[in-house]
Amino acid sequence: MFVIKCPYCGERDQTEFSCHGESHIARPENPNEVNDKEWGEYLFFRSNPKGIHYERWTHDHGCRQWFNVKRHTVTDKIIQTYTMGESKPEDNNV
Amino acid sequence: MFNRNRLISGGSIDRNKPINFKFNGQTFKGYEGDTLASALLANDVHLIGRSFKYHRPRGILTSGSEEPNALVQLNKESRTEPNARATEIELYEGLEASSQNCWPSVKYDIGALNNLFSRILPAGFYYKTFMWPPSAWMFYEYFIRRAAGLGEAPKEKNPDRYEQKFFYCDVMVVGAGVTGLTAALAAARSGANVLIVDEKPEMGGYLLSSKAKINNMDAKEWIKETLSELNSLSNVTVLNRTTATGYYDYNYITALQKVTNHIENSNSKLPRERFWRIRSKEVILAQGAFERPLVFSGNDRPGIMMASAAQVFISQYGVLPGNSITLFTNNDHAYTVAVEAISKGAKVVVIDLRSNVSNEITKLCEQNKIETYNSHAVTSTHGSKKVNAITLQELSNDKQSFVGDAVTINTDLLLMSGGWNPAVQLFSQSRGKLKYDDQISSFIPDVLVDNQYVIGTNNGNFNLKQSLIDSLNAGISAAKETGNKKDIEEFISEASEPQEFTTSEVVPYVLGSKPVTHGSKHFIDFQNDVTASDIFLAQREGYISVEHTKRYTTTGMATDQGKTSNVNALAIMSHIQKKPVGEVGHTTFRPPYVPQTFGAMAGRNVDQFFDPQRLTAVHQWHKDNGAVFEDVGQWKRPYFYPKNKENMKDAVNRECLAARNSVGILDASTLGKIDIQGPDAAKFLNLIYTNAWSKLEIGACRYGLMCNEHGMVFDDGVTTRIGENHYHMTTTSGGAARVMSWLEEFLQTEWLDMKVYCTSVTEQWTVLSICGPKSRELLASLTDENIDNTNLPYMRMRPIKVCGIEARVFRISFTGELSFEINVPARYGKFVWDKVMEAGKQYKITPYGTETMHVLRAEKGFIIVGQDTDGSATPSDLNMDWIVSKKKEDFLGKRSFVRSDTARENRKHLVGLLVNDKKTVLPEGSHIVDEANKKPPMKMSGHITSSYHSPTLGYPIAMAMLKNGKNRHGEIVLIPLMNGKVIEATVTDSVFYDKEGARQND
Amino acid sequence: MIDKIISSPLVYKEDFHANGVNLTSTEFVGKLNFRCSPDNNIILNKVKDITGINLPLKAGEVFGNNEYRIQWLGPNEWIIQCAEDKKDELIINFKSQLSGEHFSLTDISDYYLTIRLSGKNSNEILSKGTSLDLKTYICNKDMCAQTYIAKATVLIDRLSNEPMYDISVRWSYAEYLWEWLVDASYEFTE
Amino acid sequence: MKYSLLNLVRNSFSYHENWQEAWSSPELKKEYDIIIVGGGGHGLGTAYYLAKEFGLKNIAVLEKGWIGGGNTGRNTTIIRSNYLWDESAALYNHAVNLWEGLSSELNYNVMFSQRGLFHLAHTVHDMQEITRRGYSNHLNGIDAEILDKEQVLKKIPYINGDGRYPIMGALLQRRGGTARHDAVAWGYARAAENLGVDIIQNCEVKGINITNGTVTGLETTRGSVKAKKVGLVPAGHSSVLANMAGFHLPINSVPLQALVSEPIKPILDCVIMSNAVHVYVSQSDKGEIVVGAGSDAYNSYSQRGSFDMIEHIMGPLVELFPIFSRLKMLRQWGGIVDVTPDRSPIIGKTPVENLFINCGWGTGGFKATPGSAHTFAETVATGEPSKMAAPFSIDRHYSGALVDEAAAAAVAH
Repeated sequence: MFVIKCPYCGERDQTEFSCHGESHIARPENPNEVNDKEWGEYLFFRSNPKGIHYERWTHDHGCRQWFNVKRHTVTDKIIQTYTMGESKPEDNNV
Repeated sequence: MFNRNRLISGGSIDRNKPINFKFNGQTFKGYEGDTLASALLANDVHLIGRSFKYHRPRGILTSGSEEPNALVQLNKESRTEPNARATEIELYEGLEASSQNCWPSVKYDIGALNNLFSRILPAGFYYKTFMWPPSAWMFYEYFIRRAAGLGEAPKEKNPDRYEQKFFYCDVMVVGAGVTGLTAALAAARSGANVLIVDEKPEMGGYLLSSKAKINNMDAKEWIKETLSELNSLSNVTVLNRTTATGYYDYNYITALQKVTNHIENSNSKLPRERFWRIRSKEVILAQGAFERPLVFSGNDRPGIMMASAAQVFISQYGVLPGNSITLFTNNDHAYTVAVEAISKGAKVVVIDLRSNVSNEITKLCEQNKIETYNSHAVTSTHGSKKVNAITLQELSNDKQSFVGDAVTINTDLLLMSGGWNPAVQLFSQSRGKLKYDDQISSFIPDVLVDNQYVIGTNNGNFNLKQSLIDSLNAGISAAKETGNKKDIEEFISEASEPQEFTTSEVVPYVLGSKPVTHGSKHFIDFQNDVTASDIFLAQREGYISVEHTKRYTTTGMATDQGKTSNVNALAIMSHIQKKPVGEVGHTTFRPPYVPQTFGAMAGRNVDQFFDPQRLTAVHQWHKDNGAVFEDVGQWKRPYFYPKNKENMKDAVNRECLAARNSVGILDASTLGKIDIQGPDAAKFLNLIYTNAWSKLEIGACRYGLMCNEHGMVFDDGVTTRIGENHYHMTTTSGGAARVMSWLEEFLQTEWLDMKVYCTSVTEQWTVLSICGPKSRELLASLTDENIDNTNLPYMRMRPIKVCGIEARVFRISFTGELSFEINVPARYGKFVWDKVMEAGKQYKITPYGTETMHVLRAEKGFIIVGQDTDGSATPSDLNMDWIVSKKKEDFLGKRSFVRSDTARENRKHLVGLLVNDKKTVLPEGSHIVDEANKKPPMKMSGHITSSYHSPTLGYPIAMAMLKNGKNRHGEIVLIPLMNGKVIEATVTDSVFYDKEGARQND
Repeated sequence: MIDKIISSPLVYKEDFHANGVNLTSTEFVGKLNFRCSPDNNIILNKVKDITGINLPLKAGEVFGNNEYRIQWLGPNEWIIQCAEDKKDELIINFKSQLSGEHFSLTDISDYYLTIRLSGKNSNEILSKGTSLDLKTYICNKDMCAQTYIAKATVLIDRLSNEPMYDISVRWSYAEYLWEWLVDASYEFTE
Repeated sequence: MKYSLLNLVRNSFSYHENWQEAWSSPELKKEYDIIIVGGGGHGLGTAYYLAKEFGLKNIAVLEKGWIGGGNTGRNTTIIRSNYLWDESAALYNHAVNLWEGLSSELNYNVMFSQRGLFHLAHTVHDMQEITRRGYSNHLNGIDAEILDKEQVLKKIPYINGDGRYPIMGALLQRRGGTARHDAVAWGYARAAENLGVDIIQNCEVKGINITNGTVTGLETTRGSVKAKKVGLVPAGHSSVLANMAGFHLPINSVPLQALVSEPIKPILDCVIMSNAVHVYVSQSDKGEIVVGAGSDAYNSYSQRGSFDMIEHIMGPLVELFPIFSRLKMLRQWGGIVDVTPDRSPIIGKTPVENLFINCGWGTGGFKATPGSAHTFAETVATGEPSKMAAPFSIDRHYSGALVDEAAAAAVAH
């Protein structure tokens, strides 16, 4: 079970959080202009990598904030946590 | 009742405290400090139970938690526990235990017939047979199931309590042998917060039973001193009887502490066990090692025991388990027990597999008059319920054949030692990587995980002094890592054991009188009855990966999870596959380290605390007034209020009619409520709901439908504009948390610039919904305000005082009747409810529950999200195109409506159904067919989502999702029931009552 | 009169005492959920003007004076506690003084009920149900944290350096949490 | 050599030294007509049916580790076919039909035990859900019985009917039950090899060779290999292989855990599932209580989940069976499951010509093994989705034609 560093509250047990899948999936600016395939990709298709994964978590039993986590999906090591506004960090640290 | 095998003195038992206990119905005596195993051995009881498959007699193999054989059924009735290890059960007055897996008794067991047929029951035999006739497996299985299993589950509820505890520390030390104690003391003196746990009641580990010296003191003395210092330090927590069971990511360790289950605890307020969830910054593993059995023919009889176990029984419990002892070994260390046993008056013969033993050992044997046979093997053992003799024979130089004649000697205890396996189970669970070490012929830690240390024999280091110095350094270093840098003195100067463990070659199996594959019983996994020949068979049949061998033969899958068997199995595989053990690999070690009680992990999360019951402010009233409750999520909601032994149907009938004809009252407090504020609130609602929100006046209410991004309806409710930038949203009771999280998701991740804040206010308000033609009259009597249709029209909210309490009153209706939802702060909820009930007496005000609510709304054709929808319906499917804005550029779900399948014409649509016989209430969930066959299969075209007898209309009504239903009004469809009957119904509009809405609008 | 009008699940609970564990329910006070951007200095200053205390900006901080107590809930969320009879005035004050600014102020005085836990075994009880590291969080007075106890989400506010906590829990979970705390104290009962 | 009691007895006279390998360890050839990637039950079964039903030769199954080492050997072995939607029901029921003859067909005892499977209902909503599913099953020709509380209590001794969420009823599928998971992989492997299929273990695919949009072969840890057609059946690693072939899938790989107790004498003679109380439990022939825990919501390839999920299953288990409180957990483990948005599998073509995929079985793949393998074999053999596979295309995620088994169990109101 992870220790997750909430960017707002500090290190807390994983059981205070929940994960909501891949992050940095932007909703199309104008959904009406994308075709069914592009819309389907936005809704459902994910990179699901064996390696570095960027994902969104919420601190449900804490500050209720959403934030990003950069984690390795084989070692399960969390490399970094960062707030929603921040840009995606590089894929370097493995 | 005297203890035949008890020594006159010695051991940590309290000879002033004799204890009576029962085993298999017979009463025995032991002492405080005994384990069940030591007490039975003291009484010369060796036959404890029967093995899993062949039902062979089995005794006590070890003295610890790795015991595979001596499992017993402990205690009786509600406190009985199957598969308890006799080696771990501390004796207490009145203890009762019995043998398992045998009938009628452990001595004469019918199941032992399996042993006779063992020749046709090799590993995996069941995969090859029981296939004829094809349907007969369950017949065979019946008998197999009854033969399998070990002990029995209790048949009554557990009367004991379990506690759980989260614990944080800087340094956790697992194992309180001398290395663990050293590390803990070093870390503690350095200033760290330290936790040290050990599974035994008495800390000190194996050296409690030895003649080792530390700092020129007896090891026992040193242990005592060290423990007393640790116990005195406020930054140290010392837990005995506590087993670290699981080692998970980020140094999360679970541990199970026996609090009272080593004593009779029926009157204790303390729990039986306490389950610790530990998060430690640094972890030091000091779990020691397990002695490895030797694989020889007939190595499983009662009276055959690990050499180290005998050492423990003699030294710690003052029990000499045999008088004419044979020690079978391949290493020096095991000679310790020979010396010890001789000093207690036993006769000892040593059979050493090695051709050459050191001069030191030779001298030791001469000094102690130990008879030795070097380069000899035990080729078979004798005795039916207990070993009484063994046959030995000299091995050739290459150990591949025998020289000389077989000799049979009498013995009443055969000890074996095949070397030592570090206890790497926890380490491996932590994702640490192992490597095979040729020196000790076993696996040792190789790559450690973060913030972890492994010390002593646990790390494959069998030199006592070096181990202790490593431990000291580990303790200091771990403390430093956590920021505790106090300099401390090195406190280990000298340490030595009489016989150090040096090296041992793992012996795949010992030559026996019969070839190992020819029906010889060279046991590897004692409990599961896996023999060396089973491993041979698995290799022959292609099950050569370690996992295949394990799963095919079941070796290592017994309750000791391979602690005694794994390395030996791998050695045989290595021998057959002709490659080094390290290349054969090893199976994955999985938690828990020892079996862990379900109840302890469940903790308090059962019975009344299984899940919170969410209760409204009026709950007690509902209870007092006989409500039957319905579980809606975690909420308890009144389902209906039966009066005078009414059944549900009658109660609902009465409640419905009261609401339609006079006035009914519903506790609607469970509805989700969200306070939305900010200049962009309207813009936000426009994106969240399918309809338009820009032009809603202050004080006006509007119904809204929420879709997910797939375009499917997922919640609904009424939202009211409270002020300029202020809205009050309601959601379904079950969907409140989901909606709140949905709103926050988009505000926090997608529309970061939007100026909106959402705050849950569900419990702030108690909501009393009064409905029916008399509801206005009733409310008017409780307020000074004018609430006529002009001042408080339909779909409007007004803040007024009700019963003197500031309230928000909403004219909204889910029943189709004139209706007022009175919202008051929860603290006044009960008060206002009582007042309304009192004032309502003259109108025969009737409380109604969720079922009546469902009927009333169904008469009006209102949907219930989650009942009439299932996550696959769009607003259009529900005939709710009217609520989907055509003008808005965007809202959540919109884009998905135009996908090819979602835009399809002939999707399933919501319709009403009226049964043609005017009396059958269709089962909710039954399906509609266009053509009914005599028997299934039949092609389905929809299903009934809601179905009730309508008390208002006097006949049944139903709602259904029907393929192309929009275009089928007036058609007759068929509903086949389970009993074969087929019901006819006519497709209609889904609004059955007051289509114009005159009643609610009035 | 007032007693008959006001009720809650905790009103029916008698104070509970065991060895080193005391549970009491506290009276209703005014509780306002306040949300704004922590970067909006105008709001921060006004809050200080109105209440006399700063909005705490660090995780888990609680600031208070004789009249108000402000608990940090998140980076843009606080609870402002005041006397019940000062609440309406405070709301009016906020709304008038902060008009034009983006904030939200919501009365949640009844949303939460508060259980007070005190006594030397308080941490022992808490550690049975919360994964919070009590050596790092809420380890001194005027520190708070949102977390869970068993299956209820809670806000724990430490009132003194001796173990004394106000545990705020949603109204509908209050009965559950109270009973849970009582049951968790069983081993400390006489 | 045929497996039978007679041969078992006969071989006992020669100390079982004459049994042959159940499957061998051949070298990887340079070229195959069809390569199946993934040596679990679904992959081995696909190869078996390709050889048996479609008479195809020159087939290989590549397995990165040991056969059956993925989800085939890590599940709770539950088998049932009482799915809601017609498309799922057809597929899973096809599987159950095949399960019923599988031991005989493969001449390997997979111990399919139709001990009956109960879906418990604890709320009004649950009752509506099981009724809807029961009726749907019934009309689809799948056995379904809707039981009331008394019937449930009578059939399941020691169950607690009056807990926090009292039992209101259950949906019973008598044909449901369990099977011996390892035996399924081993039985298919042995039968496939008898039909000439090469089973290559310890052979990991590192690349997929594609020319002009058509698959031509694979790069593996045992060298390059050409193939006319490739079928991917790599549960847990579907996205990894799809990424090699240059496309994404609507899949997240998440941990799913399970556990067993120490073995005890028979006490539970059926399979119990409860959505409201979150329990999946049965007792194995060995006597272990087998319990399925939930899946974590985060992506992971580590074959372990958070301990929290194990703890979370314990309350429900003891709540439903208070007599289990003193039993002990012997072993817990995890697998990686590929979860699709609608919890239904993906079977069919990929954007690459002659490259087919069978994945996304989520937490429910084991029960489907023979049906999945059979329908996928037809798809690979003919080059077009079989009738049963057709609704489970990747394209449904663009058109919106989901087969939403997850949504159907939705809870609200």
